[in-house]
Amino acid sequence: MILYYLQKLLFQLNRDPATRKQYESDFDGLLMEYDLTHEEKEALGKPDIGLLYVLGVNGQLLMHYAALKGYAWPDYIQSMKDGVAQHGPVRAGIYTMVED
Amino acid sequence: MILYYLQKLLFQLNRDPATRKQYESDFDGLLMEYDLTHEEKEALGKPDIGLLYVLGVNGQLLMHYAALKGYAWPDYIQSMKDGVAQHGPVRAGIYTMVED
Amino acid sequence: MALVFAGVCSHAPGITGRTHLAKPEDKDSFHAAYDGMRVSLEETRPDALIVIGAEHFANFFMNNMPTFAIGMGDSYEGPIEDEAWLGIKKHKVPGNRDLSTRLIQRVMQDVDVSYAEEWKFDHGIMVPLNFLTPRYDLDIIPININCQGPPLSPLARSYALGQALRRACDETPERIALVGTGGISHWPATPNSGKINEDFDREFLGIWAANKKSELLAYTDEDIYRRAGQGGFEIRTFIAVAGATAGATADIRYYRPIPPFAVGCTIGVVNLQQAGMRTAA
Amino acid sequence: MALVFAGVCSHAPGITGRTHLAKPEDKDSFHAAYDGMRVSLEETRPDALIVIGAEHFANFFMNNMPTFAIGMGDSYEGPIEDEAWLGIKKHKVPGNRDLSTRLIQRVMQDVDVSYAEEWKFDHGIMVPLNFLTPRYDLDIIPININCQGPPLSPLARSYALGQALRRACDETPERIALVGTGGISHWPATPNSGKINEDFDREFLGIWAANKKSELLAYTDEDIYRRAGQGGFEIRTFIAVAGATAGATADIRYYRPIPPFAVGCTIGVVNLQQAGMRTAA
Ligand SMILES: [Fe+3]
Ligand SMILES: [Fe+3]
Repeated sequence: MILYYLQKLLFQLNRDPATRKQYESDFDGLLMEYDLTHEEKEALGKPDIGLLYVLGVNGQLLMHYAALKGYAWPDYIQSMKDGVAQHGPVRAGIYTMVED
Repeated sequence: MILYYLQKLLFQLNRDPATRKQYESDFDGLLMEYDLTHEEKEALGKPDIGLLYVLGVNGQLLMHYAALKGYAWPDYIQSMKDGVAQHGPVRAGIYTMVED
Repeated sequence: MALVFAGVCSHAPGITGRTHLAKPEDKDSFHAAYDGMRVSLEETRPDALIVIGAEHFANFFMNNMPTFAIGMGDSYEGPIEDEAWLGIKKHKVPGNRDLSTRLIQRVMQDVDVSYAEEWKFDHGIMVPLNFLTPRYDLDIIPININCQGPPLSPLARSYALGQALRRACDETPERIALVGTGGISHWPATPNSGKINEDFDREFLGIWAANKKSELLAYTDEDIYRRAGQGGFEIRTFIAVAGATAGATADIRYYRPIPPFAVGCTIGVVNLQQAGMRTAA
Repeated sequence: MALVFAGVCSHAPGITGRTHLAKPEDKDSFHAAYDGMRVSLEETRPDALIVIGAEHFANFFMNNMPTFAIGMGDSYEGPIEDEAWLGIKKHKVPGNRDLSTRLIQRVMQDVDVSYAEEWKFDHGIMVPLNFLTPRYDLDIIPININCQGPPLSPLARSYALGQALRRACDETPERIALVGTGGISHWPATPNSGKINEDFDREFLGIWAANKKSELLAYTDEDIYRRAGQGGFEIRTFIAVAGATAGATADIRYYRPIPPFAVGCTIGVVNLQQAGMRTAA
């Protein structure tokens, strides 16, 4: 299912201690519980914050994942810019509400 | 908090495999995660299905807990009747919407 | 297109899960009525089926209890209950995200709904689907009305939900079928389980079939609880169908109290070809 | 009693968490304006404070996304974020289940809300509380408008929510204060983070302060997104306050774009003593 489960995993990771624990101890098992594409799984694993942004993840979810992975704020912002430069414009989600 | 967390525990138990697992392996730890009264904890532990009914648990949640604890349907129904006989009328929740 | 079919039907786990407890004639006649509803529904060649139900703490809880929720998923799953207990195998149920989204956006102009991109159906939706789309080959759009955790949705807003759905259906190119499903009087999972108040049921069904809005909305929750039990709160699903079909009467094709099914078993179909209604052909 | 106080204010994690990044004069003047709002609020001796916010995936997600949600808990918790990052310590925030329930039941006659018996506040509510009830000694009733996951609430329904809240407040014996909190133009957590469109903000605040309903509701999400970013969707919280105070104008007591706070920092207070409004005394 496009984007929904990717965002759901990040939502759960942000708020649910059990998900956080499983993320640390059994990342692959956690991914199995969500209906994710290969590209989504790779973007989470690397992590490729820029690609996650391009895939449509809302920044209000993504910023917390970047912080978890040790990104300082300016690096988080730069990652999204790099992501768009590398992968093209955002593909889904709230940032595509207006077609340019 | 009256009734809410008791029902929430049963709701989670009915639908969340992780909660079910913790229920089996670490019942006391699970209870700690919910804001329950001593009476609620006792009623869950025994279990006292009739008291849970009197405390106000909705039957749509309670029937599944009774089944989990091995109650056949007629025993579940009888437990609620016994609970009212022993503990008095239902104290909270949807079954107290009308004052008799 | 428009709304091409509308009706109401009962759900209860016993209808599929405890068939052996009912008198064979009761069970057979009710199942046949359900099958007749399926035939009528299929004759209208719907592109999707909206099911207005009242779930039983399968998805929604008091941490975020929607007055009204509409599914917006590509697909759904069900039943959440044990397959053997319910007598219905687990299925992936087709949804239609695009159609759902358009309907939700239109409904939201008038009625405030929660949307749900995933949803695990309980018997409240699976029992009707078991009879109405037995091959699970029709796109389903689930709708929930809070009939479980007070404060419940006001009856007038449930009617308004139906009206908003009607406007939304009238503006979509698709042919939409609509089914409301709830018990009428019943006391599920309580010491009174199995009790049925046939007087209440026949009175309510008469008013519903005549689509008498003011009489439908005159019920109070106190009335309902005293006469029809907390299961009676599910009349909201019937009232929403009345809202979607204002101006049309309905036929009660089947009504029979069947205590082993713990509900007065009902099948009703709205005469959509009546004045102001589009034809189903 | 009635509504005794109404206003709007900004939230953003930087306002409390990154104070050192702003020019001291910017930070001090804005914090002083927030404190002035607290003084005005306290002068009206409220029994409870309704905060209409727009949370950021702390409690609500697309599995059950409410258009509108109202808290119905005895108490709440917050902030959900790291204390040091946000600059606000964790607190148990007092609620009022009884008052919430009565308000919800009244609002539900007109507007369909989800209710929530628990709620973990994020910065969207905690930043205003940090300034307005610094001792956490006033009962809070949180309300959320979906400004995050499309389909978002229509602006007209957000206005209607405010109107319904007003009717509910007018019928309760308690003295109620109401605060809406949202950014106006801002692009939080995106590559444009820190951008502020002062033209949009001043135009919008002018319309809001004059309570020009038709102009408020004339914005489209496309307009908003292009000119004010996805953070601009939070104008719904301001619009709800306008709905609750129809007929009254407001004073914009403070507006200044402060890029390190990533939002045009705003404090506005409605002149509730105007025609048709009850006095706050
Ligand atoms: Fe039901
Ligand atoms: Fe915000």
